[in-house]
Amino acid sequence: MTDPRQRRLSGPVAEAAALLRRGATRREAIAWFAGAGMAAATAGGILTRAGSALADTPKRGGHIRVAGFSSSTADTVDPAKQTLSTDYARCNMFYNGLTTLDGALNPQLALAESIDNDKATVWTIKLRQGVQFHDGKPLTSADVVYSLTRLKDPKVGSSARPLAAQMQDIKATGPNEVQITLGAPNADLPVVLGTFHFLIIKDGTTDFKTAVGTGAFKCKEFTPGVRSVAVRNENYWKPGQPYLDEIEFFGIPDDNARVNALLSGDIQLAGGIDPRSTRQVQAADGFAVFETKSGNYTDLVIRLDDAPTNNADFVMAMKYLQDREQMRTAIFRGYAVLGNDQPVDPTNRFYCADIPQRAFDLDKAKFHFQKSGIGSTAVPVYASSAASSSPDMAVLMQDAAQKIGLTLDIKRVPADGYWSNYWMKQPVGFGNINPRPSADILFSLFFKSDAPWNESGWKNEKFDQLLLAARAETDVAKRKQMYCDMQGLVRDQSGIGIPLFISMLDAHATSLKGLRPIPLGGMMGYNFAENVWLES
Amino acid sequence: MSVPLRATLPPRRFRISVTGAIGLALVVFWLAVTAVGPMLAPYPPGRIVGTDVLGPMTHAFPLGTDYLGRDMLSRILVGGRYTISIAFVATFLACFSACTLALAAAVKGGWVDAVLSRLLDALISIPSLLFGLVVVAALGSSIPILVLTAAVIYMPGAYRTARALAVNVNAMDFVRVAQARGEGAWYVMRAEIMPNMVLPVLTDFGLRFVFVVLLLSGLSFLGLGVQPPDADLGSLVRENLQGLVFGAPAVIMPAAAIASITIGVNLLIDNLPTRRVSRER
Amino acid sequence: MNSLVLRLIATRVAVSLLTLLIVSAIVFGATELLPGDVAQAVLGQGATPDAVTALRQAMHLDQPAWLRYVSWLHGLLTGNPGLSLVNHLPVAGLIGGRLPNSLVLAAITTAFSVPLALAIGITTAVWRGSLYDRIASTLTVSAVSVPEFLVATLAVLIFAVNLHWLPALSSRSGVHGLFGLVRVYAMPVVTLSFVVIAQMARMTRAALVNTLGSSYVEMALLKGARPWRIVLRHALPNALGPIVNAVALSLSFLLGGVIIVETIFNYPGLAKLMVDAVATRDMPLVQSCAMLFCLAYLLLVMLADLAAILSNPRLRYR
Amino acid sequence: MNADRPLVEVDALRVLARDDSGQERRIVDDVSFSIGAGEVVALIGESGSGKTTIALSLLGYARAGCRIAGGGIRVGATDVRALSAAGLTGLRGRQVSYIAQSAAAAFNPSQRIMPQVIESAMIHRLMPRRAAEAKARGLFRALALPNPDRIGARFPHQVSGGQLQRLLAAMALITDPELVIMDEPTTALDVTTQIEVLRAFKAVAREKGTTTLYVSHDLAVVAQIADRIVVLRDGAVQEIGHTGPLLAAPRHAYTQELLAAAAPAVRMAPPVARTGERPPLLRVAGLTAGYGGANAAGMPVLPVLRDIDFVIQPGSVLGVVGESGCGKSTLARVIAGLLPAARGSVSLDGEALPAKLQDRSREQLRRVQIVFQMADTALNPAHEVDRILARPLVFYHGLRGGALRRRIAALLEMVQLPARLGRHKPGELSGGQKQRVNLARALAAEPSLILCDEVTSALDTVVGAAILDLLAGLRRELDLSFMFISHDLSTVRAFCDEVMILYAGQRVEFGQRRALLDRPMHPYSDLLVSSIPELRTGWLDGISAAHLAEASGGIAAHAIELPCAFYNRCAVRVEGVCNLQKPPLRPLAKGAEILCHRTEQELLAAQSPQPAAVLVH
Repeated sequence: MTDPRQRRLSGPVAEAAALLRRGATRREAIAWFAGAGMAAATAGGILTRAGSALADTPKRGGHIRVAGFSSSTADTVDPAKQTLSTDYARCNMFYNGLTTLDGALNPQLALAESIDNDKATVWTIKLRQGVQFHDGKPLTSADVVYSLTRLKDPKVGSSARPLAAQMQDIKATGPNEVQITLGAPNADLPVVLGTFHFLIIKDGTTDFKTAVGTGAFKCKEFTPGVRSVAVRNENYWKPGQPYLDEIEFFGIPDDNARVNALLSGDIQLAGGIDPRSTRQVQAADGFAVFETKSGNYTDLVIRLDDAPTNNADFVMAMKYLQDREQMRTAIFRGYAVLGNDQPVDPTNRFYCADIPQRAFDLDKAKFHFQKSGIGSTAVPVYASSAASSSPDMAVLMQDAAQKIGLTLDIKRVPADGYWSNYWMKQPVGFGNINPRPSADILFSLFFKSDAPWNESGWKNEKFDQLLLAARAETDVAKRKQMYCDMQGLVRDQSGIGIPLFISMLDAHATSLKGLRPIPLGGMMGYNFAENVWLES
Repeated sequence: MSVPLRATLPPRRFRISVTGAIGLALVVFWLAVTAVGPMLAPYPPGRIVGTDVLGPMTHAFPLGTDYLGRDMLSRILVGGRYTISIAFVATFLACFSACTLALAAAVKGGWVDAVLSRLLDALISIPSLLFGLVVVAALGSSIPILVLTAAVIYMPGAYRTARALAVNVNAMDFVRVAQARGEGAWYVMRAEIMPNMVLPVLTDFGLRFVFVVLLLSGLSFLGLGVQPPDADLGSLVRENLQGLVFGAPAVIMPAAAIASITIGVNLLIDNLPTRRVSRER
Repeated sequence: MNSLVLRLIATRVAVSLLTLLIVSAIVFGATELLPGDVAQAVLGQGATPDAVTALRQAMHLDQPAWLRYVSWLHGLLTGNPGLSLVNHLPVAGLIGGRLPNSLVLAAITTAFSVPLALAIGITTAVWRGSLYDRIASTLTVSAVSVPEFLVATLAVLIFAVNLHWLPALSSRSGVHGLFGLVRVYAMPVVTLSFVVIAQMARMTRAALVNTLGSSYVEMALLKGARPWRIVLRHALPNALGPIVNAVALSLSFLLGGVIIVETIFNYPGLAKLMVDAVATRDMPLVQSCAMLFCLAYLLLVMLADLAAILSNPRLRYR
Repeated sequence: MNADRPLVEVDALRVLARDDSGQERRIVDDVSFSIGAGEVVALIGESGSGKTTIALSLLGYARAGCRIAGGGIRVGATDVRALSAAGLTGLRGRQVSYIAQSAAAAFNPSQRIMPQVIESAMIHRLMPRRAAEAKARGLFRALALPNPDRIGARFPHQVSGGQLQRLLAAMALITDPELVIMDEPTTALDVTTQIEVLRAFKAVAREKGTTTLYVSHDLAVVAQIADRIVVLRDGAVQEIGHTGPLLAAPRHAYTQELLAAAAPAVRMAPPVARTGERPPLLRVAGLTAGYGGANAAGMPVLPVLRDIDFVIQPGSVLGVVGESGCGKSTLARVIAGLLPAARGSVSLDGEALPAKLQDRSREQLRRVQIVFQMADTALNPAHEVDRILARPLVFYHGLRGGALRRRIAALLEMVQLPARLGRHKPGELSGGQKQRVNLARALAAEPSLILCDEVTSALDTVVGAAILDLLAGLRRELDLSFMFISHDLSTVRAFCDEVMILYAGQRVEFGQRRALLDRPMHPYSDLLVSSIPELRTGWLDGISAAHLAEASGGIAAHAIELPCAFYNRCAVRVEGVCNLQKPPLRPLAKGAEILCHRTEQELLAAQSPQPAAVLVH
């Protein structure tokens, strides 16, 4: 059966793509980049690896078995075609990108030795010297050109194609230098290059039965839907890394089975565990839960573009019906942060703490519900395990709604096909949005009137103007105020209810060290392989 | 000619054995639950009433609480109604349509038999999983569709059993008598053959009922099932599976409920006061 | 062997082939009914209409259904079921990698459950009406009425998590010796046996009770034969037909119906392959898997029928 | 062992059976008898007399639901009732062996014959396998089985019923048991087959001096074989005596009743007016039928009937006689429309009946009713008697409500059943009662012709006689015609106006009832008539060699396709004629027609006159 948690992580790539599709001006792009706190990049300075405050000293050797939450024949080691987090975790073992994103989602140099740009349009990337592919071939600009160009090919079918298409010209300007010319300025290119699909493969590779990259591990075995075995790359360019000798990686789609496999000692790291399993993990000796707080949320989606839900009072009633505290404790066991019906999570620097937290309020909900005139008509609510935990959230809302005389008719539909068949197509439903690197991206992708995934079909001119203005604003205080206003608008007027920001949870044996959260996703933003070690 | 003695102990007429009585008691109990259970539920099945999730049995929550802190007793009372009524209707539909087709195949014989048998053989060989997925995807999810899906999945198996029985009964002289009288095929099927295969068909019904009860939780997993907040008993077991580690009543109780329903049905059917079909020879 | 038996066998085989053809049409039709296609599935949340159209064309999904059916059927007959739409690997290879796993699991389960089921069926038939009969019959029904995911999970918790006797995951790689084999397969096999034993045992009992009531069994008793000789020499051979049929029906479940066991023990078998393929709308793979399950079913039922024909001396010797 | 002491002693035996309501009742009550060494004692009685139960108790065996509750059983030095389970297995097959009624059912169909025959010798470890097989072959020879060296390698279904019965005897004798129990060993056999089996049994028993308990309902058979007879009724002994005196001068009333039923009285209707103005009720002409579809020539693949012609006059009874497999039941099915004929015609009152059931009108169907042999399978066990009788009344006559109830009551009265039986299901009725319901259902249609297929064959003699009385009465009252099918000549003789004798699907003789009594006859008719055991001792031993040869000949393969089907067995056959040319239809002076190349004079010369004792006419 399809894993209910299986979801297509589009990652930062897709929203950046959308940003570019929208045709960001150079100014906008730079502003966004600056807003993300990465002014140094525009200076073309060398990005340094974030210093890690590690208490333990890494040890070398040992092998681990790791289970992700999915496994299927669609498993791939072709970076262009990754769709699932298990693909990301696997490809990160075998390949490197030109940059990588750190714990604050800032880009750090990886295969690139330096990245310079001219007006954020023409980017010159110098490659690190002495890097070898697993078969001994040295890394050259041809490999980079091939890897990036390939993403643009429709026959490859990469979901990063729209983004890659903005790289109008990718050419080698020397054996170790690549020049990328963008169709429009984008100061965010280093971030884009640090995302999952932009890993570098060997020039001319068409066969992905195995993976030949520059990564910390070599691919010893890869069987889609079964497992992969990664063995230490002795010639890895990062000195001292990786620490492990071997990683066997596979998927166990069943939540309980994954946890049980960990607790019985069959695996050392279980990716993406259910909050309900944390009690079991914590109760066991020698195992721990690894929490990554992130902007991941499951949201209530009420379409505003059609009857009967194009009714502000109905929307407001629904928002008041979300018992956030109960959802947090009952569904997520506390591994979540209260949301306020807007997508910027408290860890974000533009999070607006001044907006009053919307509480669970039956009186107000009843007031708005009666005003809406919906009456006794049952309102269908579509939920699916594809949008994680949405059926449980729906049940809680249904119970609350019943108390004010509103009948919610829950339609639980298969995870299989949910995104193409139900998401944004039903008047009331649920979505699930993965962590994004910035407020601008979130707003641009999901709330702007012409956003590709404007989930509730919300159109607000004032919001659109604010969004463009904020992108251009360099005064942080002013900018923060703009984002605050936008958060307020979304909270009060859009058709989206965001009750909680959900933490990513992994479980591991305590002998496995070195895990640090990277809010891009669980398992260190799926880049745990070269960073973890086993304590003997 | 010597006195024909039966090879098996004759059952006592109008009396039921102890095991049969246990089965009857279980079935009556669950029928009562189906009829009035939800009315007796102390809490709404979708409401979070306990602060403890997967909690133990207490005065307030006699069967503990589930993974969200909902009252298990209420959920089982409601889930029992769904499970029993859906499984019963689906199994009945499966067995009824199977018997009808089997009777037609046996009485008509020839190409009717051949075509029916081949088609149903083809149907039985298609994995129920694929079938369930296709149904959900093509027709969506509702209780009637759920019932029909379960019925169609188990119908070919019931057909095989019923056809074998019908062919045997069809060979009896009383069927020839009816045909020689000029009776139509429908009468022969309904009045002459069917009453003589009720008992073995019921036995088949019992086992198939078990399968349908279990199939429900599988289909619910695919998204074809009882809609939240309610859940069938199998799904109750599945959604609270994390509690198994702690021996939570939330997982043990619905499993025990399933077991008692299915065992009850089978004990009752296996110990029905039997009627002799013919004198032993 | 005589012409009658040969004719019966030939008819049976022909009927199976015909059924297989019907099945292929049904399977193809059913997969056509699944909404969404591989292009949508591949693109997931990011499926926009133009992206889907482009990918669809690249995958030849724009051809009419009947044309794809004919070419697929031709491919099947020539032993070339095509390439996976998702990862472009040959379907035959993907299935070939999983088939041995499924077969091994099915074979071990068969080797374990069939003798057990027969033993239960035979003993309950011999001591029918006894306390043992009632208890055993109730237990087999109980066993089948416990959801298999519960059985499997409970087994894992006890034997893997708490006792550390057995691995929580079953993988055939790196298994050495009989002991290793037992360790790896113990839990999945027992879980599956819970499901299949009940029906086999019940059918065996019913068939045996039938023959145990016959005159030749009474005759054997009056010859002074002891109970086991009566059962094994006189009753069992004559009940073989229905028993083999029940066994075949139960075993057909072991290839395609074991998805829960494959999932919980993370065993890379065919059932999981097909479920993955359905999720990703990888139709060539779905169709080939479905056909394989149908083939296995028809083959088993056909073998059972042939066994019944061949075990009947009335047909063999005229 | 004391020489005076009998080998077997049964003393005050009591057997209880649990009935449907769970009550135990006595089915054998205070039965005592003894069997001397080398003696043949017969237990005789009807269904329910407890004779099989007593016989089985000598093996320490009671069928499920029954138990031996009291009394003593001694075989030789063994106290059977004191034996443990292991002791019983040592007794069975070794000291006491058993020959069951139906050999076809008593042989395991999936095993070859030889291992089954020697199985008890193997179980009791009496001799090595080779020796046992050699001994078995010796017994096969002694029992006059064909091909004694190879018959053991065959499967039961490959051997005829009479042969199987003798093989069963070999199975019983292989261990040289002290006592052999024969339970109705020839009841399921045709009369001509019965002769050879009985003779073989008797010869072997005489030669080996085997002590035998012979269980039967047939006095005539018992008269041939038993030294003494124990008459049973309702589980109690009525009379014990030596065979000759008992038959000649039965003391007990029940024994007298049995003797009377064994030689049935003729139930003649007033002679049918043969004025010729009434057309025949049923005319069958050139009828050919069979199973398995038609071949290229339009003939059935498995032909069963060939070129049958006959008529039934209104109000008369045609008896159809023949042994199993001769096609007599098929004839009834063809007339009833259940089996379409391949060729020929069936017409009712001059109106041709369509071959297929579906093409016949409801009225045509109503006028011809069929009554099957086995009331067990002919009555739907799930329906109550009232419902069984109501259906034809509703179906044909549209009766409802009170009229329906009254008619059902009248029908039950007509077949002499109490009205309360209407609420019972067939399973709760006795065999005779079931057969009456079976008849009543046919009568409900108010037919012109009733096809009775062996309606008395499965019944006890006395019960069967009562059914015959009923039929005769109905015929008188209702002006019914019957086609009365039977393998039993005495019942045919007692009830029919005309007789047709079938052999292998061919009509060999057709004529007035006298045809069965007056010579000459068709050679097969002669064999059939003279094979009926006579109720006198010594009949079996007096059978001529020629007769015996014919009796043991067996039906030829594909006999129906031969010019004369009886050719291979016929004592008066003409080589070069009978096997090449179809015999002519030859009218005889007694008013019958036969199918034979021999002239009346030739036949008369070849046939010995019948002993007058049987001629009841």
